[in-house]
Amino acid sequence: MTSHLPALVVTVPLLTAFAAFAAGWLRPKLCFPVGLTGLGITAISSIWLLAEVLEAGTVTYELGRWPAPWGIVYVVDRLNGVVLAAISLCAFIQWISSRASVKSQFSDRIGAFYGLELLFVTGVMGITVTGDAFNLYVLLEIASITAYALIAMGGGRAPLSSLNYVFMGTIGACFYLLGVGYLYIMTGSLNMADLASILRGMRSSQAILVAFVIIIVGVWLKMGFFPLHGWLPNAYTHAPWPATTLIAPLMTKVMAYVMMRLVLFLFGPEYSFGVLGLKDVVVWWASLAVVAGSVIALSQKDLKRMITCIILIEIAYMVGGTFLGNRSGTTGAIFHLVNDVFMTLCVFLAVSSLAFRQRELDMDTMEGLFSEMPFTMGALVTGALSIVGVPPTCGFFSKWLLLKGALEAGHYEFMVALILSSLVCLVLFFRVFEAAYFDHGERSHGHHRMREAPLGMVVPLLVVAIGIVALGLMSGEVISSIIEPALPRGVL
Amino acid sequence: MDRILEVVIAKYNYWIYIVLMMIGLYGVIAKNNLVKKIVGMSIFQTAIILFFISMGMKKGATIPIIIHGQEASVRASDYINPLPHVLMLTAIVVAVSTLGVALALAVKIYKEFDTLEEDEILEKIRKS
Amino acid sequence: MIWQLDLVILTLVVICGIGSLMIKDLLGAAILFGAYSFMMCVLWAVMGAVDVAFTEASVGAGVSTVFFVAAVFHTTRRTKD
Amino acid sequence: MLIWASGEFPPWGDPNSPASLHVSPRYIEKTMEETSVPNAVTSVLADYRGYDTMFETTVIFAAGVSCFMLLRLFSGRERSSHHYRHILTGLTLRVRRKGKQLPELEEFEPMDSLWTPYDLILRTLCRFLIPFIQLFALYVIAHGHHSPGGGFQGGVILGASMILLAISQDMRSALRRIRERTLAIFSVAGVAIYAGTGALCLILGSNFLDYAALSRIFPVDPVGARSLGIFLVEVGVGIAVMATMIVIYHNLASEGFLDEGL
Repeated sequence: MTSHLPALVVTVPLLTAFAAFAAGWLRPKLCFPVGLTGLGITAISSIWLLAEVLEAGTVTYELGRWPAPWGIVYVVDRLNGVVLAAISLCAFIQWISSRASVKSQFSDRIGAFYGLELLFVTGVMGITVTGDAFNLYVLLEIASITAYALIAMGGGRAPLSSLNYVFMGTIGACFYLLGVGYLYIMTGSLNMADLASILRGMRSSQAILVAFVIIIVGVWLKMGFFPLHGWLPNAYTHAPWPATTLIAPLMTKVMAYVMMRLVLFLFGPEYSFGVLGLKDVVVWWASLAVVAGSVIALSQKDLKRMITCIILIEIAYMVGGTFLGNRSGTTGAIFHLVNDVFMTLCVFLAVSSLAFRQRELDMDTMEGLFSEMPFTMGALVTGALSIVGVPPTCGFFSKWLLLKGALEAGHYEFMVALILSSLVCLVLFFRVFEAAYFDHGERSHGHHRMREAPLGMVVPLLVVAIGIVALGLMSGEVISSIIEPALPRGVL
Repeated sequence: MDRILEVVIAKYNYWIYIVLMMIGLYGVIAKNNLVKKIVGMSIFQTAIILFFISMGMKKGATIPIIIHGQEASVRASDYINPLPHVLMLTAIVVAVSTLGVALALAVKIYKEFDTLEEDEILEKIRKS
Repeated sequence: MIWQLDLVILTLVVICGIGSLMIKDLLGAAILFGAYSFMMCVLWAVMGAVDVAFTEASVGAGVSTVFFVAAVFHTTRRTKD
Repeated sequence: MLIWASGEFPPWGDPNSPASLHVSPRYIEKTMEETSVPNAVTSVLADYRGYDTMFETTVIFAAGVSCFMLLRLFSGRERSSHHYRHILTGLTLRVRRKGKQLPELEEFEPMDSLWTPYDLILRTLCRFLIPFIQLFALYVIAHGHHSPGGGFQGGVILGASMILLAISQDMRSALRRIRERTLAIFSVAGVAIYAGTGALCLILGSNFLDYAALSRIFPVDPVGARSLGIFLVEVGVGIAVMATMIVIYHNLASEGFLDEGL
């Protein structure tokens, strides 16, 4: 059975999605447990897969038993093994915690909603695990189409934001597809490993250069990297909570993973960093994006919008870290990706359970929340400290690595941007905590005391918060045993 | 002159697809009406499909269905490359799915705001 | 494969594409988009991609035009550009 | 930039370009030997790159579910606008109203859920056409091994025939033929046939989607089993695509009320 694990991590959520959708028509009560089982199996098998990879090295799975350049293969190495485990755990935790809000918001179309969520998970898992450039496009479209629909379920402006996302996302995916076409016409292959070995001999080709640029721009468009981020804050802000908590931690991170996969493995570090000379430009640009993201985040009043803007900053960290092109910078970027899945999940879940009790999320309505919802706020503090980068949490270690990488590469502007944005995050969250901690006693009489969020939301939240701290404490082992060996040899 | 013509004949397919792509991109970015934007998006996608199909083309080859009775001696150069066709079948399906979702969103937006012009919608949002 | 014929169809494709973006009536745009898809399908059939052409004829020229018309019918034909 | 890059491309239609030399010859030369399907596009689509196709079907399924979720309205909410038809000229007017009834006029008739178009020629012609279209669609699905076509195209045509029924008559009679619930089950079942075939191969001890494993339960040799697997998969795709197309159309054309069509 262990040899089939790479297929299982994708097909189990897929089959569960069909089961959940059918259950929505026949017996709506069954949707939740069906999905829970499916995601549970997925999480277990992806962790098992990671253990397998750590023990035996890269695992390759030939779908339909066709060998590599002809058929589609799944390749799991350390890099996507760890990303897979993070994604599946995140989806599992989110599934448990979103139960109550899904039930209250989508009672008449619960099967469709759960089916789409599971399909989304299938899409992102597939993107992570696949070793075929075109298969990645198809899975990308699955993840995107489900994300469009899930986002558009929010009221008011949500359909418009979602349609904007449709346009931007389609253009991004088409750019990616076009780049793959350029690669195909020059090499005749679609398999990533095969492509990488052929491209090694084609360093000076213009068409490959154009393909590289188009693909990276397409992926950035999907990631919401700074000048191309227009769709992101609106889409995530207006989406309904159960959708945001699933999409926000996963979608952009997976695209960041795709960028790393392409830059580090498909084109190879020598090409991406060496031949082009684009490296320094991109790092400068990422520093600019970090600063711009901080400014955008500072100008927000709404809590949900603020935390979506923080995603912009995190994405810019990852782009910058990857393109620093040295060992600690790249390690930092990968570790930050894994951390960021959990950090974002923690913050979004915490805010969503605040929102579950209280519709309006302005700074003014947050007074006295610490005494009313201590566990939720505790988790929010943990997540926020991790985003700011305070030592026992995992965010600190990845930021430290990024800083070290920037210092080694001589990119002082990236260091400045990093420290500046950490301060900005501190200010942002401190504003929230100040409002929430001090009970001014001048509350309007309409403001009744709030209860702690339901148990189904608090427990997953606490698990994530503890996980963040634990990941921080174990960061040494994680980095040295998983992430460092994952890097290709070309990264110095 | 002959040389230029040769280059044009060899490459015009690749140029036309770029023209179509630019038309589509213009439609998505510059148009104000949402349905027009969706049309632009579809044109953009079709242009890329055209690019893939033209690169699978081989001169002097026939469609990639093996002729009956010749199964024993199949030469690859006699048949057009089937792989881009397969990829593009998938891409067409993706395009029509995106189109369906986008149109559903447009209908939903119209129900909400009573207009399909983007500037009017933004105006209405600002007022409320 | 006759390249003159190819060129004519390509020109028609471009004209239909521009037309469907320029026309000031959404129903017209939908119909022109159908024509565009059909031209595209002819082009692909000429290039030997019969399966793709078949799909495009049924999907692009058939079903997606119907989707467009249905959506336009339930929204509005008016457009400013 | 794009034009600059195209300067390096092999000329159009060149049989010796890397795109047609590296991977694809094997597809063409081995398709008969390995899958016994002469249409190389079908064999690559459903077998060599069958995994792509499974997700392609899933994309279409996701789009159907999305349209359903975005537009479907269950409660008996009042429609925001109603259509009236001028009897003499055949013009259709749309009247917006909020709860008020329009005065009953002689020359206008309301196009509500009971209204049916009565163009005799159109109705009869479509009645005649639809069975033939459906027959052709089934042929396309079944004959995809030897000629252009296959599950997807056949499914679209089959779906289009039902859409034609909904257009030419009215949506209610189309919905009487296939209920919404049936459509939903069909679309799930279609994709599940595909994924289930793959999973069956997994259970039979081979890799996912390795149709050769089917020879263990069906009395055919491995190559024939691949052909059979391709056929099974095509049928699944056809069913899923048909149901999904109809679902999308119904939801788009009736704003989610599923009562009147175009």
